[in-house]
Amino acid sequence: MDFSLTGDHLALRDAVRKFCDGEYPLHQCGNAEAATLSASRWAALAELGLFGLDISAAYDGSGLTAVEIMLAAQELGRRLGGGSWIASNLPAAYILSKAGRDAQRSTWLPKIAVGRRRLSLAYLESGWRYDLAKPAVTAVQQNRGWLLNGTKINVPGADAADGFVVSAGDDALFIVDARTPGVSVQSFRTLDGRAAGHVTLDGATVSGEALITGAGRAVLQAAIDYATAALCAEATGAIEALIDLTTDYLKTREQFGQPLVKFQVLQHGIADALIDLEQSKSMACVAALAAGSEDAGQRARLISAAKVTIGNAARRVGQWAIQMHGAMGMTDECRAGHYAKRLLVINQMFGDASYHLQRFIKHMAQGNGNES
Amino acid sequence: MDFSLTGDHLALRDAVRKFCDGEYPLHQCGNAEAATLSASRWAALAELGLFGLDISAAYDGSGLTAVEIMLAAQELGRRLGGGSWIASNLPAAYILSKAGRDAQRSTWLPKIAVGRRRLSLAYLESGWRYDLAKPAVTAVQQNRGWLLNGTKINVPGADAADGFVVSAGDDALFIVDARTPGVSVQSFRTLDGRAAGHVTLDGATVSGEALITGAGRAVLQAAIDYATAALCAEATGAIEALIDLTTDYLKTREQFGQPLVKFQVLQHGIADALIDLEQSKSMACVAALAAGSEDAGQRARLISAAKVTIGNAARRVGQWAIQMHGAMGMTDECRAGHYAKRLLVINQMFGDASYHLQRFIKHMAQGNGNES
Amino acid sequence: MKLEFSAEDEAFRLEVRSFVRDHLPAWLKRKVELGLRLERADYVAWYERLYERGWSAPSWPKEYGGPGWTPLQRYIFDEEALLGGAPRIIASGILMLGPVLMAVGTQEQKARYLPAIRRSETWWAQGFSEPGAGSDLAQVRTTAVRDGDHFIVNGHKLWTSYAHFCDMLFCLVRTESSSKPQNGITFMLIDMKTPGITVRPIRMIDGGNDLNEIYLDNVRVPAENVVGELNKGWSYGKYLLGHERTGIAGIGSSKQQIARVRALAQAHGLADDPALAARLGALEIQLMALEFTGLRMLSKNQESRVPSVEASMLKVRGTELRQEIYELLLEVAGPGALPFDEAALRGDQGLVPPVAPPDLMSLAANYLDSRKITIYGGTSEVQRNLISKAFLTA
Amino acid sequence: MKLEFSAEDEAFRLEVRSFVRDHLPAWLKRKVELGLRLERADYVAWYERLYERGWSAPSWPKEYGGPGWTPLQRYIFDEEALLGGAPRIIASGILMLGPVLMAVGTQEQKARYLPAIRRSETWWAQGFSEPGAGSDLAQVRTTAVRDGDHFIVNGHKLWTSYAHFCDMLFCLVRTESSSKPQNGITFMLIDMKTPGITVRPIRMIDGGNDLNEIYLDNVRVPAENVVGELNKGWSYGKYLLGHERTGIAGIGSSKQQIARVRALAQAHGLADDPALAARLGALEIQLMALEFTGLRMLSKNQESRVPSVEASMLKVRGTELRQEIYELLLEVAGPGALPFDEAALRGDQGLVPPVAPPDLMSLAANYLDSRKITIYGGTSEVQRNLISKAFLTA
Repeated sequence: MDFSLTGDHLALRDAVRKFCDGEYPLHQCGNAEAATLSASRWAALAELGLFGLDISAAYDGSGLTAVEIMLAAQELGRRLGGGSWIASNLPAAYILSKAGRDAQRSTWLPKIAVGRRRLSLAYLESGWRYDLAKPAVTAVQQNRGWLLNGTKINVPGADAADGFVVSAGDDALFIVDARTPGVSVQSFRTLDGRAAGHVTLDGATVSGEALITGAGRAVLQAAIDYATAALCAEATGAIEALIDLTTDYLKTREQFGQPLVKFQVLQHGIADALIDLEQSKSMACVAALAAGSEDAGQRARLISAAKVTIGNAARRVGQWAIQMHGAMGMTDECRAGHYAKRLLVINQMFGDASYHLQRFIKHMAQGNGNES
Repeated sequence: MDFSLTGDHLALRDAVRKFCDGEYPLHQCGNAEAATLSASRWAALAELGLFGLDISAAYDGSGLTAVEIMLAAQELGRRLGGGSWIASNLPAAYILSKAGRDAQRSTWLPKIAVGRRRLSLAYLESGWRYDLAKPAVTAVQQNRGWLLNGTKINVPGADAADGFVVSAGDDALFIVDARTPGVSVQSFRTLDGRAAGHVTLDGATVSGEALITGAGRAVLQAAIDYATAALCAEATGAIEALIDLTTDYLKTREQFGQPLVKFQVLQHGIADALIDLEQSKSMACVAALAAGSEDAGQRARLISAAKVTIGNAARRVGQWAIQMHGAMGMTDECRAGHYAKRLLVINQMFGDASYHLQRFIKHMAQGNGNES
Repeated sequence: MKLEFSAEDEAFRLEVRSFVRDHLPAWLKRKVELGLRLERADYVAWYERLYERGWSAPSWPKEYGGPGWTPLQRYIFDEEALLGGAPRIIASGILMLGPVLMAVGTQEQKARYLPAIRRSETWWAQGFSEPGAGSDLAQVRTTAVRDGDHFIVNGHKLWTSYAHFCDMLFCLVRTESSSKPQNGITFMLIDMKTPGITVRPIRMIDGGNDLNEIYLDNVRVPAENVVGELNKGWSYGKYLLGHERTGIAGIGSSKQQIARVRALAQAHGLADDPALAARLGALEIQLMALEFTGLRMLSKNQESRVPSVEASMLKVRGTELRQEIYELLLEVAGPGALPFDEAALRGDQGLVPPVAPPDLMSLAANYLDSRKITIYGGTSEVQRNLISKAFLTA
Repeated sequence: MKLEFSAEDEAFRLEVRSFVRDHLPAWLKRKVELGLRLERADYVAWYERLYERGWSAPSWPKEYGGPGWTPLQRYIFDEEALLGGAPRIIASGILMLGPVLMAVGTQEQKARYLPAIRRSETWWAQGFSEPGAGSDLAQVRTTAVRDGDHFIVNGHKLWTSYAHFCDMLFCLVRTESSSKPQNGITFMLIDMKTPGITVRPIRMIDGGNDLNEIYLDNVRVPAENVVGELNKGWSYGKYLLGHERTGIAGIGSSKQQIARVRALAQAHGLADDPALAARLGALEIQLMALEFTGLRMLSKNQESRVPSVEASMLKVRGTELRQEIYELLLEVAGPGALPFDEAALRGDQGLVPPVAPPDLMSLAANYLDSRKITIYGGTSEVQRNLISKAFLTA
């Protein structure tokens, strides 16, 4: 039982922070990125080494763990950076690392690690909420390959993806090259201004090698848990930044003849936000450590607990930050709203606090109730 | 749709308030009453006319309604007065009025109205929570009478009762004289210092005339709803008094060089308590009006909504009042605790907020969802 | 005391209900139910129907062409119209300027402006807030200097709702400097087409632009456009803000949104979810308590402990409750709330096929927009200050 | 970083667990589990067992006879002892006076007092609060005037925990008037048997009397009973109150009470209630977040944004959470929480037969008693002031 950060951890954190300070200027962070800016930032993130952090050294990655992902995600969260990486590309690469064939790994992972290829996770379907169901996307074996039909929705970074990890059929996962005939993407932006898309497979034919052997719903769920842990860290960074910028505003803005920060009610709001922050940070650590656990029940229980804690903290702090900024907080110019929107997107992604509370209770009843 | 109070209403309210101011001095209100004090206060309450308020003029009562009961209950709540009346004697008389035989009514009601006889409601049994279940107290027909066996618990005012309305057997209610052989009372005090008792019927034999014809679970439930509405009003009065005494304390008590009431956080606490109060008052009116409704579903829905509203308000205001009084609020000498304890007893009586929320939802689903 | 509405009121309710059912255009009803953004033309489409029926200014007395309703009738109208899917009455001409003109306007001003407001021909913007001054009306720095039979107005107004589709502006300007900041303020009417006026729309958190900045640069305003006495504008402004009590709790809107939760839960397979049922039940009860509190405060001998701040109590509780409902709506939407299509939110075509189920698509924007209700019209914090202060000094 | 405890810590946990299982008297365990009131003899029965094992002063270093545990070991001990049904360590000799004597006491004071504390022979009361002075230590008005080799002490101490069963008092007294109220305060030890001391028990909201008033009327205290430097007592008092960090969040107590909720729900037919499960789940998660926050703050490079107020954060959240658990306990009790039998709560016979199921009878008293935890040791309001102030001036 130890949450200590090593010197290497601190160095990584500081490097990512410095990068983010330069790449994502505070006064415009959260603004929607044009495709060219998005591409150049992607290259810069690759240069920084983020995409290879948790990829094995055998495939040109750094061979690190979810803890390092957490540290990086937290820093990206502070400046609303990172595009689709955490929510989509990270879990896709995780699936490949855990369950991909050797050929799949050697084809994709080294290129992912250096940012030359982007692989997105396409699992959600229309009408689903958060539980994984049997996909409506069909996979029919044909000759030596597979014929895929159906639509995956809300895929972050779909427009820029070179390929997709697609769940289909009874319980299978495929790698589908984006250029495959029959694959089309309807692009749009999500609430936080980031690019996403619905991916339609209209008689898309993939080879037999596209099937990810050994993969199925269990690996998909593990990947989603893994990404959820990283989103928790990202949210924590966003919460911290939001507290800082809100407090700065309260220090400067005057009302009734004194700075707002002199009002005790607003001071207590700051205290509560700080307590939310510290608890979120702790649970982000717990989620990162749990993400590596082989025990699926314990993993589910701890990661759901983290998502509940951070989801509630994000909601409270997001609402508080807007309220504290007053009318200014309702405008697009004010950064508070951009942070609140990203936190809102994170909350609705992979399950909100209500969903994860029920999931926690389910796994609580199955477990022994004592994590120690 | 009208909540207006008439001149008669105001006169009744003022009379009860004046009485309570004299009979229940603020500095000792909530203290446990010795039996002699309790008896003399009972006589004074009878003198004031409270016990006959809603009893028909044919039986020497005033023939008024639940609205007048509400006004009186609210005033009693302000000074923690009234002993077991609302929780026990009021619903017992209600059952008699609604479902008693002529002979039962003429025997009991005129004496109840003037305070010469006390009839308590004995319905709760060990192991029950709030839903009415089939009584474990048995009623076996024997000769021309009934043989009763079993125990009723938590009967307010049991020690001073001359008789009990007892639910027993499949679905029957009986009037049982307290002097009946085999009837015994184990007296104790509840958390609020008031007298209560468990009533054991050990082969108690009552005559055939003791059966309340036409009575059953529906009438018992109506009586409980009726008493619940009055308890809501009582709680509202207690909440108001608690806000007043807490605010007075905050005005006088100094900390860090100024009266506590100068601290904005405490001011906002007062504002929230006042909002709770106004909403409680409104729902106490609604409950009183619903108590007279013939539509059992609407009655259940509205009275449960009132108990939820007032239960939550009572919990919040009770906790707030103790917190505001600091260490002083933890002592028996301070009145805040006495109010908080009475409110706690009311909350746990006839169903707490969680129970009534579920009951509301059940009746909501059955009703049309629109009370207008 | 009784819970039932009178036979007259029930008949009135049915009258309103059938009017809404028969006259609200289906396309507009759908726009409201989907939570899409409304433009002036949308509101006017409804207000014109109301005008024909004599209901376009629900709060106005008969002598000025209003229906002369009792508070209870206005309450019933509000509820029935909103539950029937009609847009809210947002026109500040009806809600704000009208009562001020009726109270202190000249005969000429009344004759010139009131009928055009009722007919939805003239739309009025409200110009009270300025940069650096929040809810504090006395901080007005926009100046108006007399020049013959005109005033020359210079300044900067902020957070002006719907200014981009308004014809006229009513505002507070400083006509005299004074040691007491409340003095020397004048209530003035300004034609938005006057040279020197620039409107800059402010892009909002939800992508909409209901609010604007207005720059006034040597704007010439005829002296006859002063309302009431010169230098007494602060009191008129206060009167205006305190005037509109019916509806401050937003009961009708809350009921409309709770109905939306139910409909969405039904449509998206959550009707039997016990956790949702519990939260919805709790919100229904809170709404009921608030609704009956508003009604009780209209009743005789039922004034609250601090009558002067009843509106503040209803506002605080009503807005915070409505925000909770929007939060629940967002939760019901699940991942369907994430795609964001500005054109579709405006009711334009948007992306084809739609990027999210039409009934879920606007929920995130609606949630974000709802954050404003605890800020505008006096923040919840300011309201709580007022409530406790009034109680402590009573 | 790792979630698992080390093999050594796990072994230690098992050691504590089996010690508690084997040595905690069954009657005492039952008293704790039923939430009954504990007297000095109850605590001593357990502390003596701990003393034999060398664990009676868990927070003390080895050189003073403590076990010299790491923070993590103390945390494990606390949790295992409480989950095993042991009483809390409440002795202020161990928790409060000990650390002060170790830091600034003379050799004679250490030799005379520390071993007797460890052996539970001497019980110490804490005399800081006075009438009119809440958490503000500097408001001390009790005076100590030098008279030869003694001080003459006069004053009135309030809210003194367990004074009715204590042998000695450590307190703050004013030995010099000063313009700065923090100066001129001295930390002093007083024998409770000294003539002139009157203890008046204060009856509490739950019927208990853990707290007392102490009147000091010309009490003669030997000069050697001054701890540390004369007039520097304020800083020792602050040191003392800030010293005890492990346990401030009350994780062990919260876990103990959550286990009680589960046991009661099982025993009273509520194990399958979905609403209860949801509330319990939410509390478990909150407790987990708080627990890991306390543990994270013990870890390297994981200090919070405002390290100086970490204890305040843990205290605010931990006490409010624990109160929510007591609230839930009360709800689980239902009508069984209403009968009140003082004798039974003391663990005496009480009424026969018992007026309520024994496992429900004390829940209302426990709930009421729990209201104190957000008041004592600095109210939640004061803690939030401290947290925001530290952050804003950092």
